[in-house]
Amino acid sequence: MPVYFVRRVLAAIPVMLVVAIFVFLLLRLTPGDPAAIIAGDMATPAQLERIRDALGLNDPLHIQFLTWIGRLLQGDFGTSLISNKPVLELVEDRMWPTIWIALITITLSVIVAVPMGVLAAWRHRTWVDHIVMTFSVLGFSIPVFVIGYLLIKLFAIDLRWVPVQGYKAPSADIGGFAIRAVLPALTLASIYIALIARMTRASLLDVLNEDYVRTARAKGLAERRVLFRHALRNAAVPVMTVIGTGFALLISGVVVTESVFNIPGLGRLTVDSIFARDYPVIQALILLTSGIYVAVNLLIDLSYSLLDPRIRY
Amino acid sequence: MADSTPLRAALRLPTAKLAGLGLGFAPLIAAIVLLLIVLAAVFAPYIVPHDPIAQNPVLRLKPPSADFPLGTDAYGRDLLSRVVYGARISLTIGIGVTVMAVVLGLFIGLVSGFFRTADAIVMRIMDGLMAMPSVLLAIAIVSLFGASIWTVMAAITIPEIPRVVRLVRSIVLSAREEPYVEAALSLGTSMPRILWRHLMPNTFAPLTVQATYVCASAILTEAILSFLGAGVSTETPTWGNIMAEARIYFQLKPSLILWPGLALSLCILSINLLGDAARDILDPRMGKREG
Amino acid sequence: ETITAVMHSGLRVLDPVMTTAHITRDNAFMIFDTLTAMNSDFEVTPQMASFEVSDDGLTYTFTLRDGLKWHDGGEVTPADCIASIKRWMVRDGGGQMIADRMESLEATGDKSFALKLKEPFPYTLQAMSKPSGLALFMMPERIASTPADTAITEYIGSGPFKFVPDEFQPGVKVVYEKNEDYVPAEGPQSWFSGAKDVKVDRVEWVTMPDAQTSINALMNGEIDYMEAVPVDLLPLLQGVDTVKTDVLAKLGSVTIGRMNFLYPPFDNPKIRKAALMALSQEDVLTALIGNPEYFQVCGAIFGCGTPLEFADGSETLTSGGDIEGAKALLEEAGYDGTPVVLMQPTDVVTLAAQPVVAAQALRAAGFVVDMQPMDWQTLVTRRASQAKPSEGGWNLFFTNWIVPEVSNPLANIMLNGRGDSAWFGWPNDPEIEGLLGEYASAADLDTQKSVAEKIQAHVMENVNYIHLGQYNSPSAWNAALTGVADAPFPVFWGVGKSAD
Amino acid sequence: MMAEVLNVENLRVAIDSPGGAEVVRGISLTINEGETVCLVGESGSGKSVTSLATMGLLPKGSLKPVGGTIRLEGEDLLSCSAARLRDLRATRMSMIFQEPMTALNPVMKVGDQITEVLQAHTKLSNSACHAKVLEMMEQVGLPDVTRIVSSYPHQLSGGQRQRIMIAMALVLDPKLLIADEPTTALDVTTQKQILFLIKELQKRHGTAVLFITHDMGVVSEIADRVYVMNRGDLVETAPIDTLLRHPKEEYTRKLLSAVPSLTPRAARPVSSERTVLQVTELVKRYGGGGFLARAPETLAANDVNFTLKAGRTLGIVGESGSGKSTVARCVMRLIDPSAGGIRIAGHDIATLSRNGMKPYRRKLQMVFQDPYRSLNPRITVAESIMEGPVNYGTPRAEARARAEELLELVGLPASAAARYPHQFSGGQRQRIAIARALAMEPDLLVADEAVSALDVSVQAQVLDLFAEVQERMGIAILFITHDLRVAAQICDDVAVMRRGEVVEIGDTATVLGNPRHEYTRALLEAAPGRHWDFAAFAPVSAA
Ligand SMILES: Nc1ncnc2c1ncn2[C@@H]1O[C@H](COP(=O)(O)OP(=O)(O)OP(=O)(O)O)[C@@H](O)[C@H]1O
Ligand SMILES: Nc1ncnc2c1ncn2[C@@H]1O[C@H](COP(=O)(O)OP(=O)(O)OP(=O)(O)O)[C@@H](O)[C@H]1O
Ligand SMILES: [Mg+2]
Ligand SMILES: [Mg+2]
Repeated sequence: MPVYFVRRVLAAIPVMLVVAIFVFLLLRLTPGDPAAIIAGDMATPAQLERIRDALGLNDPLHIQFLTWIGRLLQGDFGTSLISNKPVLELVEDRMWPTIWIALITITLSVIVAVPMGVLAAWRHRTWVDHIVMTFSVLGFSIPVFVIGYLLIKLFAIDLRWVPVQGYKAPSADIGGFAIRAVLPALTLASIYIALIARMTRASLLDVLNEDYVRTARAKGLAERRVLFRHALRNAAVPVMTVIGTGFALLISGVVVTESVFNIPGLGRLTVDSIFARDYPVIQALILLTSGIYVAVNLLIDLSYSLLDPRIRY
Repeated sequence: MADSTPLRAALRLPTAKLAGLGLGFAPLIAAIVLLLIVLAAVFAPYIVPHDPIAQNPVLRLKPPSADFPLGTDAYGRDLLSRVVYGARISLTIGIGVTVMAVVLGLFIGLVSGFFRTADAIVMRIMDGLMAMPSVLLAIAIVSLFGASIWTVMAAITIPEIPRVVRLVRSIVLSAREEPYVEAALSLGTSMPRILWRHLMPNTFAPLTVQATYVCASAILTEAILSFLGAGVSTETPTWGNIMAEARIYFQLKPSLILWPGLALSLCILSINLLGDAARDILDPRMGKREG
Repeated sequence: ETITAVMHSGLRVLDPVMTTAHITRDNAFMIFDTLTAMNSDFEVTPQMASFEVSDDGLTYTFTLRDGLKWHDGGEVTPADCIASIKRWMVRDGGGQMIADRMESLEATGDKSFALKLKEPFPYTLQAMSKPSGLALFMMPERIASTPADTAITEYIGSGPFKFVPDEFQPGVKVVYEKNEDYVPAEGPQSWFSGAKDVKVDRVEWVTMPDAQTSINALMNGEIDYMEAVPVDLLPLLQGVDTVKTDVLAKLGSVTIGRMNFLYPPFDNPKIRKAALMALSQEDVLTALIGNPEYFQVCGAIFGCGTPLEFADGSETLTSGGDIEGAKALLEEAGYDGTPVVLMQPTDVVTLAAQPVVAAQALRAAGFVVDMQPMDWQTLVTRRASQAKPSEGGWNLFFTNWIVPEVSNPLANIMLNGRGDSAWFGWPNDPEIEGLLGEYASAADLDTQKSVAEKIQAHVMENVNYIHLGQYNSPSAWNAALTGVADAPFPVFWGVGKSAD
Repeated sequence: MMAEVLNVENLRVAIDSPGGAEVVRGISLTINEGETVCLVGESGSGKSVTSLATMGLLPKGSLKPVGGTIRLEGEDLLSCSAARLRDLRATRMSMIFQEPMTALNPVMKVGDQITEVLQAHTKLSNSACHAKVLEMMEQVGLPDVTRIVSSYPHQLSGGQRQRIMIAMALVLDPKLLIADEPTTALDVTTQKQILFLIKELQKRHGTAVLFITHDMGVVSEIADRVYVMNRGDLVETAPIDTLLRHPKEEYTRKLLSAVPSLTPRAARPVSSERTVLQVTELVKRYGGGGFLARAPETLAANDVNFTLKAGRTLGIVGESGSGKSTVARCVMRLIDPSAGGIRIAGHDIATLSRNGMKPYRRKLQMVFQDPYRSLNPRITVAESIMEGPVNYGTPRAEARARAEELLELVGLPASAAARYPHQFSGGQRQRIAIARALAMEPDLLVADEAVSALDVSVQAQVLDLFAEVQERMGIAILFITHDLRVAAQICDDVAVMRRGEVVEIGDTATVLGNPRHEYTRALLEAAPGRHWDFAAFAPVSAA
């Protein structure tokens, strides 16, 4: 296990290097110039040039890249070109809202989606199955922002059950946090629920054909026990996998959700930074999100051995 | 092992499959809806009442009328015409992305599934691409090359490729252990030919399913890009940018977002339902499921 | 008491000398104070200092009023002010004009200092008091001695509010506390002059990327103030009795189009004129604003409602465009179908409509238009490029200014005609440079006015830029707020929050 | 007469769709307390369906009983409720399934899987449950029960897993035990133990056993009475002795005479002295190495030597995992041998590269075990057969004509060429695979368990085909099997493998008729029904 873990962590290094090079090149080739946004509308060409020089943007690309990587290895992510704040500090501020919302979303999704998928598989090709599947496809087919708006209109404006927007840290005010996290989490969960429910159903359908399910039935076990005790755990590995890969979708969804619900999270920070060409911030963020993605999937891989004793590392 | 084998054989027959499926009416309805949308897109110039980009400020944000069956948008353009034309671009994006992602993904996946040496490098790159948040990547690419429908398509395609590659590769990895591949090997069949004739066809069924997801998610991603201000020009109506432009009128004139949204949802719903049906029909394991 | 306000955009750059970005300026007015200030009659009034101009117009003496303290407790001294002025002069256009004519800038006592010029420059006080562009803010000497190209890292001012660095989240939230030591100036509050009387303990600016979310939050009482309400969304707030809406920046803004003078087709004045003739202010403003109550067809490049309001040469713009005339002129000019590369920002709501409307009008007049959508950041980078339009350059883009930024010929950066060092588009226009020189040395208002009228006519004829009319953005606030005042941009002194 | 436990009367099961065909057409059978009844018949004849119908486990939505009754101690199972059926399962009737590898839940400890039965049907306390489980596991002869009780299935051998299944089925002392091919997946020695165990337990508990198999050897060892099924119909029933000696029906006779004899066939004259294949000191190791992780190493073939002459058949026998396939795959160069030489007509091919192999490929052909997976389902039969020759430059038209000839040679109509593999039965597919191999006109044919997946009657046809082809073309055959009966009938020489080593090699008559190595003897001992010569309807004459 530890050997496997080390190996997986080492294997993540080339992946992150690919990400780093890709992001760096993409950004530097992209038109857009942080100097221009810093200087504002009335800047003259000469002023722009001076700011560029001061920011080191006129150095050759490979020098910029090596400088960046060199600093990264020392744990220095640089400072934001625009706001002059250390990138780490910026990211730290903005990380928690996103992480919290993501966690709630995943929990919520799993709680809702897994039983949905089980039900659909159990009642395969009946109206129950069709309804569950249609609903989950619907979750897929409405753009996130529309779902967000609909939820706001219904629950915040018409019913006034929850605030329209905002974020409170759970450490500061757990109730305030929860009440504000509901709608964004629901919005995000719509895709995720769809994804997980479908995978649960498909995977369970496979498992239900396995001999050991027949054995379980031959033992005279109650149907619920057959489904949840025998079938579900065997179906869990692909479901976990989709939770992991779906994480990428979640991150994309976060960008929109954070805008709609005004949550000061990583998604918005990234979009803002991209539009402002705040290179150090974008680089750090994409590395970070990629790193989170890789880490989540590593954890999920490791969790396989908990779910399935045959998988040993 | 030999249990119910004649049955399994019978189920390979497509007709038998269709007959025994009992999928309900959903796929049929989905197919009809999709066909209607495609027809509308193809014949858009003949069926829309107005030029979708002709503005008329005086008539902005008007409710439905005889002349403008769905009303007008903030530039006084006819919403119906825009939604119908939007089908053209949105479908082009969906289909274009799907074709590009599938063709490239298939090629890369086949090669890396079969050649161990290529595999390590290719898969690291694919993992890297997959780890990057796709919407953010897309925004960056769109900024880089300007927001035309081609760059939007490219931007959506790139993050989809690794997913197709992974799928194809996993199929190749398991299919290359099949005895018939070994048989081909012992018949002296060359590597490329084994890939082409014996391995690639295995990927078709799962790829069809995957393709419907890619198609649907491309159309949605375009909408998100428009929402974030990185979409195509408003002169090229897409369901995504019509909705994105209309989003501030969500409470005042919900119909502006409703109609393109409805078209989009129906389209994606249909594509997904067809994809599900495709899986049920094409999945060779369906035989096992019965037995 | 806390006021939570949603401003028009997120604050990221804090150094007011680095950028002309409005939000940076708004922030600076909270934490820094100005030497002199402009009131709603465009008059220069004392703020931190009273001033005196010698009869020959060469010496300006400033005397600091009593009780001025930096937020860190230090006294405000002439040395601080001199350093601040010098840093500003490096960056600001008006400041540079003063610097060009400056003999000396020296302290003359504990509380006073003097600016000596080599030749009279009547615009001096206006430049030093203008609220926008790069406004002149006072900082302690140790901060103001930062080179003008390097951003400051400490935000200590002497203004009515203190910046709370720990709670600052770039692009998301800025927090200000009342400066308890602030001694307001004399006189009634008018724009940026007079007493800045803080009535609340705290002001928080939050950024909301989605206008609808802000409106909903305002209606639900989650925020107190929203700077810019899209006009189309006003009906949502009307009839909500906990919310008040009004136009606070009465002068409003202008929207303009700017051409690239370096490349065809707009290197040809006739073709520029044809483009101008094709455009209609009303069409543009309707698409942009919608409700006619909130826009004004206005032919005056210095703004309607300003002292220099002239409408010469603007007939086609204000009367719905002259497509036929444009066609004829285009033909006469021998337009060869060179496509007009029109940059369209897709992520800025207030700039998305102009290119779309303009493209339709230009096409109607016979232009070939290549509208290229891009994000605003790409646009601001690209507009700085002097490359050919087909190779990454451009022909036409649009932007907005608040009226005080264009109302004075010397502050209006688009009038600069010095070729490569002019504003983007780089017109080489000796004629207008001459007129601006004339204006700068004009001794009295009447002379200024007659020169301004000539400038107006010249700009319309030569099409230095296309003035597309004036509009107002309404603001909205919680009805519990008191003292919300008219100003070109929001000020939070004088604003209170009633208990209920 | 003892009490009747199961009584099936005129049972009919049909495919659950409008107008669905009947797959079981009116069968009746009875089993008494303490009796073992065997149900035999070729693949697809409806044996499993009958047993599943009894358990109420017919796959929902695809099969349903349409007539008849099933009575368990008088209670009608077809008309009772789902809940009642659940109660009956495991308490009054139990079932053991064919595949011990897949019939247990892989993510649950085996002890828990047995305990579950007790929890579902009794009110025993936890500790009582536990005690009972251990006791049962001991009864089925599992060693070291305290360890095994908390093991997962994958940590047990096939035989151990099947014992767990049996423990699970018998823990509540059911009246009826249905065993559906419970030993097919096990090697002969394990099979023997399991059969013995079931017999033991049956004696002790007086259980009625319905034993489903197509292995007549097994039948001859355990059955009291036999029912023979064919295509959904009941053909014949009789006490075992009567059936074996005097089968009444033609179908039964056919079935019995298709069972190959364990007595080696008469030696054939050596027709050619040409050596086709020579394997010297062949070694194959799997695993080992690996980046940071030490993969465990398996020595799958160790110092294997043999030669094979043209026109001869060499059999390799041995129980599962003994390395038979490994040798075959090395010879075919589908895997790289770790050491040793493989000479084809005098040329060493052991270390040739993929390209270097190309000229030799056509001389070596292989027929794989699984007739369902060794043909690409998406390619027509003709295309599959033509693939090899076309690779070596034969014009398509010629290759096609040859393919049709070959199909006729293997006993299929030429018209079969245009069809797809799924349109053929297992036996037919295996013949197509043989035709494909023959199309290359190889010198050596490697057949790895080429007939193990086929039922006896089809198996007999395919074996005949091998013999015929060899006679006609003089091909050398390396024939791999674990079925000693098959080896006895087809091989000239036999090599016996155990744990990667050849323990005995020689001509068939000697090795099987007069084994010298104790392992060979043990293998022969374990072969079920070795005292009966089925084809002769008489015991093996004391030779
Ligand atoms: N789920 C099913 N749906 C439709 N037909 C089925 C199903 N299961 C089995 N059959 C058919 O019923 C017939 C009897 O099958 P069954 O499994 O009982 O055969 P068997 O005698 O057990 O064969 P084997 O020896 O191969 O196990 C076969 O023709 C088979 O194709
Ligand atoms: N690819 C592989 N990697 C590692 N070990 C393997 C591999 N293939 C086979 N083995 C091991 O090598 C040994 C011999 O396997 P082989 O397949 O040759 O046996 P066999 O005699 O053909 O058995 P069977 O009768 O079950 O087919 C077994 O212990 C098996 O587990
Ligand atoms: Mg069976
Ligand atoms: Mg084998």
